[in-house]
Amino acid sequence: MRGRLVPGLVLLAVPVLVALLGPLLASAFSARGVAFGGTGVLGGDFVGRDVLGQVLRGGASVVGVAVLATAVTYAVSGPLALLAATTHRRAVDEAVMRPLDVVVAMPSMLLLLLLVPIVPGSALVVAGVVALINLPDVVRIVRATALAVAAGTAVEALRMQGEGVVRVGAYVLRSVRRVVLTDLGTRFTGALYLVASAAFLGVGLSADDPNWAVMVDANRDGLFVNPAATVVPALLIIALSVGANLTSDRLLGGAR
Amino acid sequence: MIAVEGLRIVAGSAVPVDDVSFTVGAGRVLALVGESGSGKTSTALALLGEARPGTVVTGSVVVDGSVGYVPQHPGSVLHPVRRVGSLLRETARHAGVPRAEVRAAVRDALCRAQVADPDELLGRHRHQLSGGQQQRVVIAQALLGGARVIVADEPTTGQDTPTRRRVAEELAALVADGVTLVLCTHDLALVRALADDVVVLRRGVVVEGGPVADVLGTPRHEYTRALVAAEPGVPGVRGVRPSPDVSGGTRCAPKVSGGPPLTAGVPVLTATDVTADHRARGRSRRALHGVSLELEVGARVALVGRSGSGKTTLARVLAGLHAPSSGTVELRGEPLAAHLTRRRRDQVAAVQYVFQDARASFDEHRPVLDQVARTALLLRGHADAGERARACLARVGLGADVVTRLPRSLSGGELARAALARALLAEPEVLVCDEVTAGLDTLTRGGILDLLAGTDAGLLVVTHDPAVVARLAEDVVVLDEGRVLERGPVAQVLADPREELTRALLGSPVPTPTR
Amino acid sequence: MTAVLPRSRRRVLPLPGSLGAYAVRRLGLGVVQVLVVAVVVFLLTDRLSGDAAVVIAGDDPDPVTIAALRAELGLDRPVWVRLGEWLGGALSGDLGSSLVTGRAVTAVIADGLPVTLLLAGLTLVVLVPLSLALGMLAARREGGPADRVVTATTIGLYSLPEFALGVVLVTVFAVQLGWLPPTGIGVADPAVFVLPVVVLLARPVCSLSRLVRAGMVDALASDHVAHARRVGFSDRAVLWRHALPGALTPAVQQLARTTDWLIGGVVVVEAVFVLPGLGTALVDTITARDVPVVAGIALVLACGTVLFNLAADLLARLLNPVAS
Amino acid sequence: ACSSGPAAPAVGTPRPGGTLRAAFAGSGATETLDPHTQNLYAELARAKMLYDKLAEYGSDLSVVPRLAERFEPSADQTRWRVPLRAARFHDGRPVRAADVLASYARILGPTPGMRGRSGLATLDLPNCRAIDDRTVEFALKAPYAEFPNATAALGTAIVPEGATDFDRAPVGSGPFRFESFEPGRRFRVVRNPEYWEGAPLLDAVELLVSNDEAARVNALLGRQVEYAHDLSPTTAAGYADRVVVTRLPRSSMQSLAMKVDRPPFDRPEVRQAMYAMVDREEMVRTLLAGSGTVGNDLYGKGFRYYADDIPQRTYDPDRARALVRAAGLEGVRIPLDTAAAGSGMVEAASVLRDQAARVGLTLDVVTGNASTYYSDVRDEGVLAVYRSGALPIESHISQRLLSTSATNFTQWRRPAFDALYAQAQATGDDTARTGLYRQMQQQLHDDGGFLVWGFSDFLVGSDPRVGGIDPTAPANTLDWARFDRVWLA
Ligand SMILES: Nc1ncnc2c1ncn2[C@@H]1O[C@H](COP(=O)(O)OP(=O)(O)OP(=O)(O)O)[C@@H](O)[C@H]1O
Ligand SMILES: Nc1ncnc2c1ncn2[C@@H]1O[C@H](COP(=O)(O)OP(=O)(O)OP(=O)(O)O)[C@@H](O)[C@H]1O
Ligand SMILES: [Mg+2]
Ligand SMILES: [Mg+2]
Ligand code: NI
Repeated sequence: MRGRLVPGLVLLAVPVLVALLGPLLASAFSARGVAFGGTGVLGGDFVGRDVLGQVLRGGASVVGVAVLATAVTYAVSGPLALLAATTHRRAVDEAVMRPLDVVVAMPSMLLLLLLVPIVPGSALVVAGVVALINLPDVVRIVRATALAVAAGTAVEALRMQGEGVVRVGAYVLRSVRRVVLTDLGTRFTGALYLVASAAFLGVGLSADDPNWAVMVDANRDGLFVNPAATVVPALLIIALSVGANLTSDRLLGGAR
Repeated sequence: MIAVEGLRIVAGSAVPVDDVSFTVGAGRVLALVGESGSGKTSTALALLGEARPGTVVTGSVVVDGSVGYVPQHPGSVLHPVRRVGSLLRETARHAGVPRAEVRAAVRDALCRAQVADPDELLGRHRHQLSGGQQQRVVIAQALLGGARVIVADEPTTGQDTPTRRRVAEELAALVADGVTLVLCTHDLALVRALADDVVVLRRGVVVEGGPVADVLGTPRHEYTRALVAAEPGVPGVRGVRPSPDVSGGTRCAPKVSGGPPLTAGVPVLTATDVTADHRARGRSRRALHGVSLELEVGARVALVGRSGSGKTTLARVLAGLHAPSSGTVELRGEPLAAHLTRRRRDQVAAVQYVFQDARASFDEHRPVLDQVARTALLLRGHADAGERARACLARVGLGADVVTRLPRSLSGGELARAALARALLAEPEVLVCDEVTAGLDTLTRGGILDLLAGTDAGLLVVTHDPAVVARLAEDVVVLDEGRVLERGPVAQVLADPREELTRALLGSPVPTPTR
Repeated sequence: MTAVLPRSRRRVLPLPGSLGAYAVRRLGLGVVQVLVVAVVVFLLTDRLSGDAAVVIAGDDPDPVTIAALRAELGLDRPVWVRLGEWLGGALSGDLGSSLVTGRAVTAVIADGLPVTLLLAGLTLVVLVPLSLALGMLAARREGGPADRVVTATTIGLYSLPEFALGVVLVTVFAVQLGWLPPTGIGVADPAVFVLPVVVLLARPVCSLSRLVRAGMVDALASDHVAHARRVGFSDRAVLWRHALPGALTPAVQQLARTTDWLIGGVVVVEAVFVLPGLGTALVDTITARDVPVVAGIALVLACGTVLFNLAADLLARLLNPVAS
Repeated sequence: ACSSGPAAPAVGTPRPGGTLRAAFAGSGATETLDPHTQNLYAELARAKMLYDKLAEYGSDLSVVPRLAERFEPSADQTRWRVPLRAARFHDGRPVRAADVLASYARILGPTPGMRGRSGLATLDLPNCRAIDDRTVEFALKAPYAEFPNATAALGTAIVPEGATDFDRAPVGSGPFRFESFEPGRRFRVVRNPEYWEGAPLLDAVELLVSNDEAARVNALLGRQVEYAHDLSPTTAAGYADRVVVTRLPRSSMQSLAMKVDRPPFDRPEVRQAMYAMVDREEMVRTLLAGSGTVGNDLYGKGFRYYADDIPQRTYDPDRARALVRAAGLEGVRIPLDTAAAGSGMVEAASVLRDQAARVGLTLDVVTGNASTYYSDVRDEGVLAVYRSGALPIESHISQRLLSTSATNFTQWRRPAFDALYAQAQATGDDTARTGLYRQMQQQLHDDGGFLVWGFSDFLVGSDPRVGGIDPTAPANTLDWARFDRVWLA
């Protein structure tokens, strides 16, 4: 089991280390050359900055936004979903679910296009909007999955013992952990995706910001002149999300 | 034909099954008997080539032909999403029944499994079946499967007396057709009626084995003798093991101090004109039609009825797990909320319920002891909840080595007892027990009944077992199709049942020998 | 005297809790949802910086011109007046007309809808079987090579945003190999849709197949599947008929969101492949602050989303009888 | 700078026939064919095929008469007599003086969004008259020596009197006749055999729309179009071997607009610091990938009246640093507005920020909303990235640099400067006027608000079979996107 953990962890470690330590080393790589030219190891980006420097600087914000957005999504929607699933009052369930239905019916791209420009260029706003977009989805998935467990005998027995919302919720959450963790993994990937898509649509982070997701968009015109400027950040993003998902799979597999 | 040689199952430091060997010839019936936790289910699983998680099986097991299995806990093996009918039809088709005859075959199998209204049941999901109905559906599935070897683990625990007898007859008919049967059971009457040979297990070791007549007729081993002696209907003899001490030690349910004086004749729990409905296929089915019930302080009432008559439904209404469509439930004159979550903590503690499916009522991720102890902490605020839980579990016969494990590594009977201990720790005024003794061997059952008899709590005991009624109850209520058919003091009802059904239910627990 | 309803009258409505009653209730709710979405979108678009007048003025933002434009377009009136007017029209089936071109909003929608529907439809047709197959393949042996390959590929594809994936595919299959048309510029060749659909699939296939996998792994470890194996059902039957039905709940919930992903994806894919659908229209009209058109398109999209959600919820109830 | 790379056109001599497909950026569903309200290059190109103006800009932005035979001013520059060429609309009617007056009346009328209005605003419409069918006489409210500029400006096409249905049945006098139009998708015209300047070579032109530059290139590479407008220098470099790239020189001015009426740019020494701080060579090298030239803080390099004798400003970081320090601006954060409103604008801000940092100036890049950017920065903010297409220098001044200008992005309001402009417009003599423009430009160069760091070329990609693309015409001028001169080999 141990050995199987390694590929995922390595994939995860590379981007995370680059993101964490990169900013410390980045100042060494700030020469400016010709667009997509230059002398750096990885060449220049669309404004001639050293791609290596940008890569080293650009991890923190990507990882930060994705982690933050995913964390906020789950911090809000997890409890809501569990509440809706375990409550015995229909009114509570409705009070949670119906307002979300409105957000659900709202095309998420539209939310991105309309809400992000309110404070242009703010990573926090992007994270917030990404969280908002994911919120109803997560609530629905977790609630639906938890409903069957919540209606089960074990939960009745917990109630019979006088257990409160917290323990009942914890039990239900634990029973649906695989789905939740899987969803969490894809949400994380989805957050990366949304940051990049926002850049493509011209909202959110400025093309100028060091951010892997944004780099993929900003440098794609130079794909044939300096492939490294697009490919390296793209590979780092892929490594990050594939690594995170493989590792969580493996941890779950080991737990059973 | 089955040949087991040197079967040994190791679970960490424990050895649930050690050096078990036996053979069963084709078309013969072997019964595995023994007290709860003696290794019956473990052995049965080994016959299927399976092992519980965390256990290692060694030794040789040879089984000729396909094996059909009736598990001890039928609820969890039925599909949670698909309807009963679809499952059974698929089984029939798989067994090679021609398309045109599938429906008929399924009907037939359900009838043989004693399902009264097969057509109604076919459209149900598993959670819409009563405990006994689930068991019979699983039996029907085994019948349909057409296996030449059937391993049946406690196939009759959840059934009422007449049904049990007829299920036994069906199994006998199967054997007559040449099917080999391995029966795990605590029901010695069933063993006598059905089995050719018997193997007696104790703590995973074979203590004795041989033809039924020899072993049960003239038991050589002390343990077997005790098992036989503790059989209901043979009064006066107790197990060789000291039965759980009822008078001294830590009492699971001491008198509630500070409450109103407990005088007999004062109603604690009153249910008035309770009707309850279930929904199936978008339609509403009435399970209880205006049932009224009054439980006095310290009273011990047995609730009997055919499988599916609404016993569990009534029990769940009282416990606040099922909202009645009309009618009220009152505790000491104070109306109780229909739903548990809206009852006050002391009310929850006062009315406790032991679930029919003990295994399903535990959180599979936490050790049994931790779960059981929570009751004492939450409902009674005892700081020493862990200690109390340990003591109470010991009194139902569960040692520290057993209860510190996860639920999945406990046997069916062990879990049932743990569930009982969990409810007792709430020191309830009224304890509603749903078939707590159904999965227990004669010896263990005796101890548990003594324990129950010794509590101060008012008891409402749901059971199919006439011996339990006779031994424990003062009053009996007979339920039929959601209506109270008859009620009265046990002695009177037993002596002179007014209704035919009552006679059948409370009649001889021993199935008439069929072979 | 109390009038007693004739017995039959009481039974007209489906029983509360039945599938039919649920659907009716949800449809009613859906109408409200759609209207709320339209209103929110109207207001949000309106409060974006600038307005249609400013956009029309472009790089020659003469204040006098802008003021005149505003007056002409009625943008000098308070937003709720315009909203009220638009809503009134919308409720009577008239979605108004574009601020910029004066074209009827319904005409703009009718122009874009076919392309978008075609894209979404094609994607859905491939999506469901593909994600089921991948999810089940991965779940068969948890942690096995197939599992890891499927996980790595689907996640990898999903980590690449649509535009990047589109660029790669176009470069390889259209520009270098010349097998497929690179863009939809001015062509009516069905081959135009191949690459966009592949790109559109990347995202939902990943989430769906991952959730199918998660559900399947749990289901395969459950007692009822173990029992189905004992009964001797074939591997296929166990997988499809016993494990799958109980494993689908989370995936169905996610499937309910497909319309939403598709809308998101379509916006990008239409831009990359130059397919003039609703997504492109949406981005263009937001850019142009063309509030009535944006709200009109949002209305259509919300209708799609609501209907699809409803269908998925009905399916979810079938798959989760305990909870319903 | 003309065609580059090995894929030089092998097109031979002009040859009639064929359909040219051209890809332009557009604005999708909000596009219109109304020639008087247009904004986008795609719309201009379409209008050019369908309509004529009285005049167009030549490649040096001087006026080239088109429907006008010539422009004859009165001595005081307030009355202009314009004889018209013998031309016919597509429906066969002749182009008459009444049509010209009706078109201008429409532009100056109440319909909002008329692009040509600011240029034509000096027309005293009630006093203009048709002398005969082929001669117009314009009356102006003030002397305006460069009145012909206004008749060549954007959105001044001549439409038939009474025309209303521009989107479905547009009728003009241009080289092509309308066939079909789907906004945001496709526009198709066919040859007008009776065009006054001679029939075009092509049978038909299809103008297709794609906002994504990569898609336009891909379409070109995939042979879905033969002409792709507005490529990035990077793409041009990447595909130099597969497509023909034509560089339309100096098509846009790249600059920074400093608001001279507010701190910190109200102080001339701060503007001096800015002039010295910018490394123009680096900007051109990195941002324009060589497709452009450095600027000298003056608009219109290579255009008529451009003061190319004013010495070129050079990069002087030391002087800049000293000035910044002296002005006490070290550590002060100055917001720099930008938006993706034109290609390279966001990038420019990024490079400028870095260059400013080298001299101790801190610029905070604020990326705003593209579609409303110009209106957002017109009166707000202090420093903005600014880009402008080709216009005559006179128009640039009158629209952006007079006290009365509606879009004065630098808030440059100097009565002396205004007076020079008025004087120039009242001067009929070309040399004298050239001198006045020289003086105005000297003032702007000394301490104006525009920091013009460069001029970028417009890149057009085309299939090697396409001939006749003029490599000297900046975008917006007569010979740009002139499909009546193009042929397919
Ligand atoms: N993983 C394990 N670790 C330790 N002990 C185990 C494990 N699994 C089972 N046991 C023990 O093995 C014994 C045999 O269990 P088994 O289920 O076979 O009993 P049984 O005879 O079927 O009892 P019952 O009649 O109560 O169902 C039990 O005491 C149980 O606690
Ligand atoms: N959730 C449900 N939906 C529909 N019908 C149900 C549901 N639960 C129980 N029933 C039906 O209601 C009737 C009463 O069930 P109940 O569980 O009370 O029976 P019981 O007397 O406890 O039977 P057993 O002895 O088999 O446990 C049965 O016919 C059963 O099939
Ligand atoms: Mg057992
Ligand atoms: Mg029951
Ligand atoms: Ni409940």
